[in-house]
Order: sequence, then C-alpha cells, then structure tokens
Amino acid sequence: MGNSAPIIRIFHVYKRYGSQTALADITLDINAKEFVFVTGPSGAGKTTLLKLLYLGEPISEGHIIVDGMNLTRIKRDRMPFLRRLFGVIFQDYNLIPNKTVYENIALVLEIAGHKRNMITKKVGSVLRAVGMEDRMNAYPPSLSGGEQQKITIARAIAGDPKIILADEPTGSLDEDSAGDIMNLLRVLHARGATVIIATHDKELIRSIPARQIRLDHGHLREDTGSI
Amino acid sequence: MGNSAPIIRIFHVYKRYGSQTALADITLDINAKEFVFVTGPSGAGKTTLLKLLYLGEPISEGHIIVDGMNLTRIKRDRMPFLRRLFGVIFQDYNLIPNKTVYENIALVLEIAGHKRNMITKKVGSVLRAVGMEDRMNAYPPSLSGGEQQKITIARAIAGDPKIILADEPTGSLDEDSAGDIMNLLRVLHARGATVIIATHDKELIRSIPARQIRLDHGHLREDTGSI
Amino acid sequence: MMLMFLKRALLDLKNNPLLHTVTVIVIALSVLIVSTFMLFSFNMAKMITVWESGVRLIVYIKPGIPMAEIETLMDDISHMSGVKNVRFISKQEALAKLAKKMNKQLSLIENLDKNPLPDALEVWINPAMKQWKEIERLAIHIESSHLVDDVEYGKNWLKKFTGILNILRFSAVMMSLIFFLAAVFIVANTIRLVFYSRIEELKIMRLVGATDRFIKMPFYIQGLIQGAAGGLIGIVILYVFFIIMLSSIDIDAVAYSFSIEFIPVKSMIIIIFCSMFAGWLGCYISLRRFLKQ
Amino acid sequence: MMLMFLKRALLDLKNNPLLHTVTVIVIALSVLIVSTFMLFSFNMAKMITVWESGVRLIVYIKPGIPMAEIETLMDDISHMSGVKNVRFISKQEALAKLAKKMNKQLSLIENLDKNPLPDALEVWINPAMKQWKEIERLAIHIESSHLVDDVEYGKNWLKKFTGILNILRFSAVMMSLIFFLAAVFIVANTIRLVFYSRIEELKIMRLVGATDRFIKMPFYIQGLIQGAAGGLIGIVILYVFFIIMLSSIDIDAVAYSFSIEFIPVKSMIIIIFCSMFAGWLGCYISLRRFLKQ
Ligand SMILES: Nc1ncnc2c1ncn2[C@@H]1O[C@H](COP(=O)(O)OP(=O)(O)OP(=O)(O)O)[C@@H](O)[C@H]1O
Ligand SMILES: Nc1ncnc2c1ncn2[C@@H]1O[C@H](COP(=O)(O)OP(=O)(O)OP(=O)(O)O)[C@@H](O)[C@H]1O
Ligand SMILES: [Mg+2]
Ligand SMILES: [Mg+2]
Repeated sequence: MGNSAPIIRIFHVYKRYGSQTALADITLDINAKEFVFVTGPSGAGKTTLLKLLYLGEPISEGHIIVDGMNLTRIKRDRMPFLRRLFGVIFQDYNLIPNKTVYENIALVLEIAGHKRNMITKKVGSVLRAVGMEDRMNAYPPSLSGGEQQKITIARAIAGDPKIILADEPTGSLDEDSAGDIMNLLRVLHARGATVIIATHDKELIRSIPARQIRLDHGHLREDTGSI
Repeated sequence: MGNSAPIIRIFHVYKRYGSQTALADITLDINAKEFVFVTGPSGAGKTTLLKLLYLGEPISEGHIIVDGMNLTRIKRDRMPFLRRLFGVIFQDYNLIPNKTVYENIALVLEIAGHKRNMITKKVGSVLRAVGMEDRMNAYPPSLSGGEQQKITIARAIAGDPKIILADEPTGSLDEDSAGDIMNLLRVLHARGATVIIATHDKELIRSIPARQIRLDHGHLREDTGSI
Repeated sequence: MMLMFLKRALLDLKNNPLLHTVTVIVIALSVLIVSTFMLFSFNMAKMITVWESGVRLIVYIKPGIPMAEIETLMDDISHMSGVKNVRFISKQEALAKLAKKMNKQLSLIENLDKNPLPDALEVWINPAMKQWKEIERLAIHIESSHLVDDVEYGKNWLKKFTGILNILRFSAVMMSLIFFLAAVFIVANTIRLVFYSRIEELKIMRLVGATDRFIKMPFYIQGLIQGAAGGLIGIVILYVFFIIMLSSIDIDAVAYSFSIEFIPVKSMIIIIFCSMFAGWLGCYISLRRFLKQ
Repeated sequence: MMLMFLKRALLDLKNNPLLHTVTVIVIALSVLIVSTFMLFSFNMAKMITVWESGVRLIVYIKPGIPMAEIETLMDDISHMSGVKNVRFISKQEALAKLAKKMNKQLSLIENLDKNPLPDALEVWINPAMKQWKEIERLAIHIESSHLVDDVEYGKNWLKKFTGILNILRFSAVMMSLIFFLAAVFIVANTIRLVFYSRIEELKIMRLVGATDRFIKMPFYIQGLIQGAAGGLIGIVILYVFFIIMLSSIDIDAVAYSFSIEFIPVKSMIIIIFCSMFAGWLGCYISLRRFLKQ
C-alpha cells in the first residue's frame, strides 16, 4: 500500500502496571498512510499499545519513535505537539460532561490555535460527517451510548490528524452507523491519514482488507504485514 | 416459554427529555421468566426503556407496573426495594472508581443487608463466573474495557435478582468472552430469572432464539412475542 | 448496624485520602480562627473584670453627723443593688491619704491648723454593673440622703473607659457571632464541595437499591469525624501558637494584675461540638438536596 | 490570546455554577472574618492613640530659677526624642488648677497665705513612644538637669494600662497573622477541592494536546476572579453588619473622644488583593501537583 516510510517504530517495548505486564517485548513498524487493525481478546493490551503511542501512559522499557520523535526522551513541553499528531477515539469516550458537544470538539481546535470562525465551520462539518449536527448543544451525559461514540469520533478527526487511533470505534454502534463510520475512516485514510484501529469485532475486520496485528496477553502473536 | 404471568406491564408510556421524545406510546407486557431482546439502532430508546423500569428516569406519561408495583405512584421509600428486584448491567458500566472490584460488588449485597461471610462467598463466586476472580482488588480504572464490563455483569447478578436488565452486555467483549457471558445469562434464565437484553449486535440476537422487541426513534416497531 | 455504617465511613475515609485531608485542614483552620478569637476575648474579659473592680463612689458626709447614723447609712447603701461593699473613711484617714498623694505639694498640708476634710464613705461597685448610667443612678440615689453632702464618682478616664469597654464587649459579641457563623458555613460548604465531587458514586448506590438511610449514615458519621478531627487539630495548633506567644511576651511588663490563660476546657469541648455540628450540617444540606432529586 | 483565556475562564464559570458559587461563598466568608478583625483592630488602634496622646510628664522646677534658664531648659527638653511639646505652668496657674480640682476640699486652699507650689513644665509625650521604659528613661534624663527638682509621671493606672495595651497590640498582630494565613489556606484548599473534582477534565484536555499554559491560564484567571468576587462580597457583608452595629450602639455613651470608622479604602484594596492572591495560590498549588504527573 504505497508509502513505505515508517511513521511509528516500536522497539522491544514493555509496559508494566505494577507486577502486571500489559505488553511484552513488542517490536513493529507502522508506515505512514497505513491502515492497521490491532486485534486480540479482552485484556490483550490493545488499548495499552495505543496509549503508549500518544503518551497516555509512560513506556516501561524499550523505545517508540513517532514521526522522528523518541517518546522515551521527549521533553515535557514537546508532548502537546506530539499529541496533536494524533486523533484518538478513546474506548471510554472521554468527553467532558459539563461542556456541550460543540465545546468538546471546539476545544481540540482551540488547543491547536485555530481561528474562531474556522472552528465553527470545522465543528459543523465533522458533526455532519458522523450524523450528529442536530445535537451540537447537547451535553454528553444526555446522549445515548452510540451517540457519544460518534461525538468522540468527530472530535478525533476534527484536527485533521496525521494518525488516527481508534479504540473499538464501533462497539456501541448499530450495523449501519458502524458501516458509515468505517467509510469515514477509509476516506480519511485515502486522503493520507495513518489509521490504527483496535477492535475485537471479527466482522469489522473481515469487511476491510488491511494489515492485522494480533495481541494476546501482551505478546505480539501475529502480524500479517502491509497488504 | 412456560409461565405467562406478566411481571412487567407497560401501558402507553412516553418519555420526553425536554422537547426530545425518547419513547412514544409504548405498550407491552413481559412475562416472568421470559428472555427478551430489545433491539434498534443507536438512539432508538433501548437504554431509556430499561431506565424507566428500574426508576433510573421518571416516566413522562403512562404507567409501568413491575411485580405488582405501579412505578408512577410508588412511594420514595419503596423505590430501593423495587430496584433490588433488578440486576442491571449498565451500558456505561457505572462502577465506583475509588472502590476495588470486590467493594463494588459487595456494596450491592451490603445494601440488601446480607451477612459478611455470605458476601465474601458470593462475590468470589460471581467473579469466578465472569472469569475475573484474580482482579478482585484492582480498581476499575485500571481494568481494560472488557474487564470492566465483566465486573458490571458480576455486580448485576450478585444479588440473585428476579429480573436482569442487560444494556449492551457484550459491546466491549471479544467473541469468546461474549459467548461465555451469554451462556451465563442463559443459565440464570433457566434458574428462573427474567432476562431483558438491549443490544444492536445482530449476531448475538441470531445466536439465541428469543422474543425480540424492536424500537426505532422511540416507537415500538416490532414485537415477535414469546417464542 | 451502626457499626457497619461506621466501618463504611472509615473505609471511605481511607479510599479518598486527599479529599478528606483537605476537608479536615479547612475545618482545622476555621476552628483555629474561632478559637484564637475566643482566647483573645476570654482574656480580655478577664482583664476588664480586673479593671472594673476598681470602680467606686466617694460619699462625703455632712459635718457633725454622729457615728451611729453614719453606720445606718452604710448599712442602707450596702443593700442597694450594684454595691459590692462600703468602707468608712474618717477625715483623719482622708488627710493622711491626701498627704501621701501630694508628695510634691506636701507643704500645703503641713501648713494647715485644722483638718478641713469631711468624713466619707468609699462605695465599691459590683463589676457586673456595667452601664455608666446605672452608676450615675446609684450616685443620685445616695445623694438624696439628708446625711450626705455630695457624691464624687467617675474619674473622667474611667467614664470614658466604661463606654469604650462597652464597645469592646459589643464588638467581641458581634465578632464572635460573625466568626462562628462564617466558620460553620465554611465547613459546611467545604463538605458540600466534597459531596459534589462524589455525587456520581451516590447515584450509582441509589441505582443498585440503596435506601436513603444507607447513603446518608456514613456521610453523617464522616462529617462528625472530620469535624472532631479538624476541631482538635485547630485547638492544638492554637495551643502551640499560644505557648510560643507566651514565651515571647515580656511577662513582667504586662502581668501585674492578671495572667494570660488558655481557653478553658469547657470552651474547647464546645468548639469541638460546634465543628462536629458544622460537619454534620454540611452533609445535611448537601444530602437533602441530593435526596430530593 | 489573553482574551481567549479570559473567555474560556468565564465560559467555565458558567458551566460549573454550583462549584464556583460555593467557592466564592467560602472566599467571601474568609474575607469577612479577616476584615471584621481588621475593622476591630483598626478602631482599637485609633482608640489607643487617643488615650496615649494623654501621657505626659510634670517637671517641677527648683524654686527661684530665673525665667531665662527655664526657657533654655524647655528648649532642651523639646528637642529630646519622644517629646511632642512642652508647656510652662507657673505656680499661680498650678494653684488655680489645684483649687478647681479640689472642689470638695477647697477650704484647704482658701486657708493658705502663700502659694506653696513650684513652677512646673508639662511635657507631652509623642504617642509613637509606646514602651513605658522609654518614658521612664526620658524622665530620668530630664531629672538629671540641675534646674529640676523632681519629675512626676505615670499615674499608676496608666502604667498598668501601657502594659495591657502592649498585650492587646501584640495579640492583634498575632491574630491578624493567624487569621490571614488561615483565610489564605482555606481559600487555597477550597480551590484545591474544586480542582480535584475537575481533574478528569484536565486529563482529557492534556490528552488531546493542550499545553500546560493552555490548561493553567483559565484556572488562574478564575482563581483571581473568584478571589476578587469573594473579597468584594465579604467586605460588603461586613459593611452591612457595620451599619447595623453602628445604629444599635448608643453613640452618646461611647463616642466622646473618637468615632468608630469603617476600614479605610486602602485596606479594602489590600484585602481584595490578598483574596485574589489566595485564589491564585490555590490554583497554583493544585496545578503544580497535577502538571508534575
Ligand atoms: N492503569 C492500569 N493499571 C493496572 N493494570 C492495567 C491498567 N490499564 C490496563 N491494565 C491491565 O493491562 C491489561 C491490558 O489492558 P488493555 O486495556 O490494554 O486491554 P485491551 O486489549 O484494550 O482490552 P479490551 O478489549 O477489554 O479493551 C489488562 O489486563 C488490564 O487489566
Ligand atoms: N438525559 C437525557 N437528556 C436528553 N436526551 C436524552 C437523555 N438520555 C437519552 N436521551 C436521548 O434519547 C434518545 C434515546 O436514547 P437511548 O440512550 O435510549 O438510546 P439507545 O437506544 O440506548 O442508543 P444506543 O444504542 O446508542 O445506546 C437519544 O436520542 C438520546 O439522545
Ligand atoms: Mg481496550
Ligand atoms: Mg443505549
């Protein structure tokens, strides 16, 4: 699939939570503009792997290099800029409950320093993309599970990120909505984004031919490589 | 499927959130010891319907009678006892983050007034049933999405409820775990519990022959009836 | 049952250490303020009592009244309300006193051939009688006797002083009230903030079938424990300050007529009860709002 | 840029009304306590100054000293440190005064054939000189002059009084310090509690790429706004109390020599700045901990 420059390089990475080893000796490269599934049963370490990439958790051992930056050695004041490379669809949504849907998404753009009218336009367009433009002024707790997930997706793509990390992006969605979201991610991929999706939805994986990385109990069990 | 006495009777029920109508004119009976799927796309009103049953939200219009109690007229001090009829698997887990897994589950039994050593035994057994006995002393935020879901399931069944309400119980689970959980719910059903599962997982619905109630935009679109 | 609630309350204190520590700190500081002020007022009240025991009237007897009549008068006066005791001062004693007082103008007295001073009574006023007006009324009453020539009272500074002591007393009461109420509300509001941050937890408990009582009791117990802990800590801090202060004051320059003392144990107990009440109140206000929903 | 942060701070105040209201209430109450005490101390200090302006020495001149020498002495004394002014009292004036003072013992003076009193100087002490010892030293210094017969000073009550005023002064300083620190820490801890309840929100902001500055600024602005609002409200409440108090005191019985005044504007401004500082401090402590993670 085209471009072969690795945007993410993972070298012998371990992640331990106390005595618990969530990831053990993971080594792999992900190229720019790749489309990757990370699979594995519950507790395999999928979410943990994604967290390490955007510095959601510190790395216990090993090195990860993202877009030329070594995450083990990165300076505190560079971290926000690293994080802005990513658009993350969090498994637990992570929406701010007392800000409206609009404010939640606008926040990402404000952080990146965008202008006011540009923000208004952009928020409108991503909400339209996930079919939630009519709930702009709702607060997250007043949305259904699937609706919250859509807002999280809208927030993740609002900043036109280089890399999209999607953690179980369709877990709370019905078949039709899930299909819409996957199409959206494919469009963004076609426009040049690297897309990494953690999921255990076998059907979802079957629906798109893409590289698959399978984890189990923190170990890398299988990597189909770019296809 | 055997017993035909309705344990839940819903008469012309409406639920409105401000100007938004989440449920419109729902009328249906659910018999004791039935196994029911509530299906429908995201935002259809599945969660809302379950919430009305356990008084998670007030009913806007109409009547619901659960085990002989009219929810519209129930007295404040009877509500806790109504709620103890139900074991609820919440869509968003609703675990208390600064209590351990053990404490979270034990809470339900303490509330019901059980004895200390009975609580210890029971918590151990439900955690074993969902395969999480080794994480008894972990705090919920340190669990993966699927693990949290399993804890929620364990909590829901700990009190041996008459009625189990499961809101998307397998959304974060891999195929194998999901199968285990469904088997668990079927065993509880066979032992005499009424089971109501809200889900949009078509595969799950196909896997078990049961009554299906389909909602869409708050309207009752289809009810296959007991089979 | 109560034991179970106590256990749950303690477990919860363990589960939210930062939250509860901050709450106890705020309570302790509030108690510190109130008890500091109580210490001050208490000692000032003592001081004022010492001063006021110095208020007296001088009753000048008309010349030539026989001693028996004077004694009847003394008896009458000593039964008037507000009078602590009455002492007879003969004209000889008065002159001797005057001579002693006028050390620089002694020649003035030495030049006298007969004692020009009258007999007099010294009437000591009960310190409980605080209003200048009452003292005045007493004086007029005594003056109305046909035996009495004149009544002298109220060195000017003392008169001014009584007024000022009344301001002090009044402001102390006002301030105690303000400080106490403020402290109670600070504590109550702090506990409300803690409560607010835990409202999700309570909602969950309610959804899984907890009764209001089951939700409330551990909160109340916590409120009481935090109030007691904060109160105790506040008083201990004040005591430390007090010891430091005592050792840094030049005691000799200050402590002629009275010594500085720490607030009495009874007041400490009252303070701790009040801070427990405030803790409970904070819970009560927050819970009532929550449980109404 | 700053404007954007201000907007975000205000938006957030709108989004968490209960939280911020409770915070402002706690700040207002803390300020109320401190400013009540300041009001009290301020008026007491004024009162003490009024009293102290009454401290003076009487310098008795040896008999037969010519006026010219006395004038030189007066000049010398008036240049000594702590002396406010010096007034000459002739023996005639002294006797007239004595006669007036001794209204009951007048016969005593009427019986005199020559004035036995000496000439004297009245030396008024600067109220800034507060230590009794300093006054004593001054007296000894003056006494060493060959023109001076004796120096009289220190009516006993005033001496006792100076000691007591020093305790008052000392406790006022100690208490101000305690109250001020306690209030600052109450405010800071309250803001910490609010912060604690919002930590999830900040974590999310950080995860989506917010810089420390972006997270911090609105908090600081809020802390300052809340501090200012709380300070203002606290002072207004005190002012209302003050007006009520004034109207309920019997002014005539009290206000001979001085009038009760509200804390000066300068102090109000200081209070508000301090409460803003406390608001900022609370944010600073909490944020430093959070950002270190
Ligand atoms: N903060 C934490 N502290 C301790 N253990 C943790 C923490 N986060 C994750 N773990 C553990 O690490 C393991 C991997 O977790 P992870 O969230 O990566 O799983 P996952 O593959 O995303 O699972 P799921 O499909 O259920 O989301 C799990 O066993 C989990 O309990
Ligand atoms: N508290 C609330 N305030 C306002 N609207 C609400 C609230 N809760 C739910 N809604 C709205 O009611 C509708 C039904 O929500 P519900 O949660 O029942 O959907 P659902 O069928 O469970 O969807 P999902 O599959 O996404 O969980 C949605 O449009 C939702 O936005
Ligand atoms: Mg996960
Ligand atoms: Mg739902």
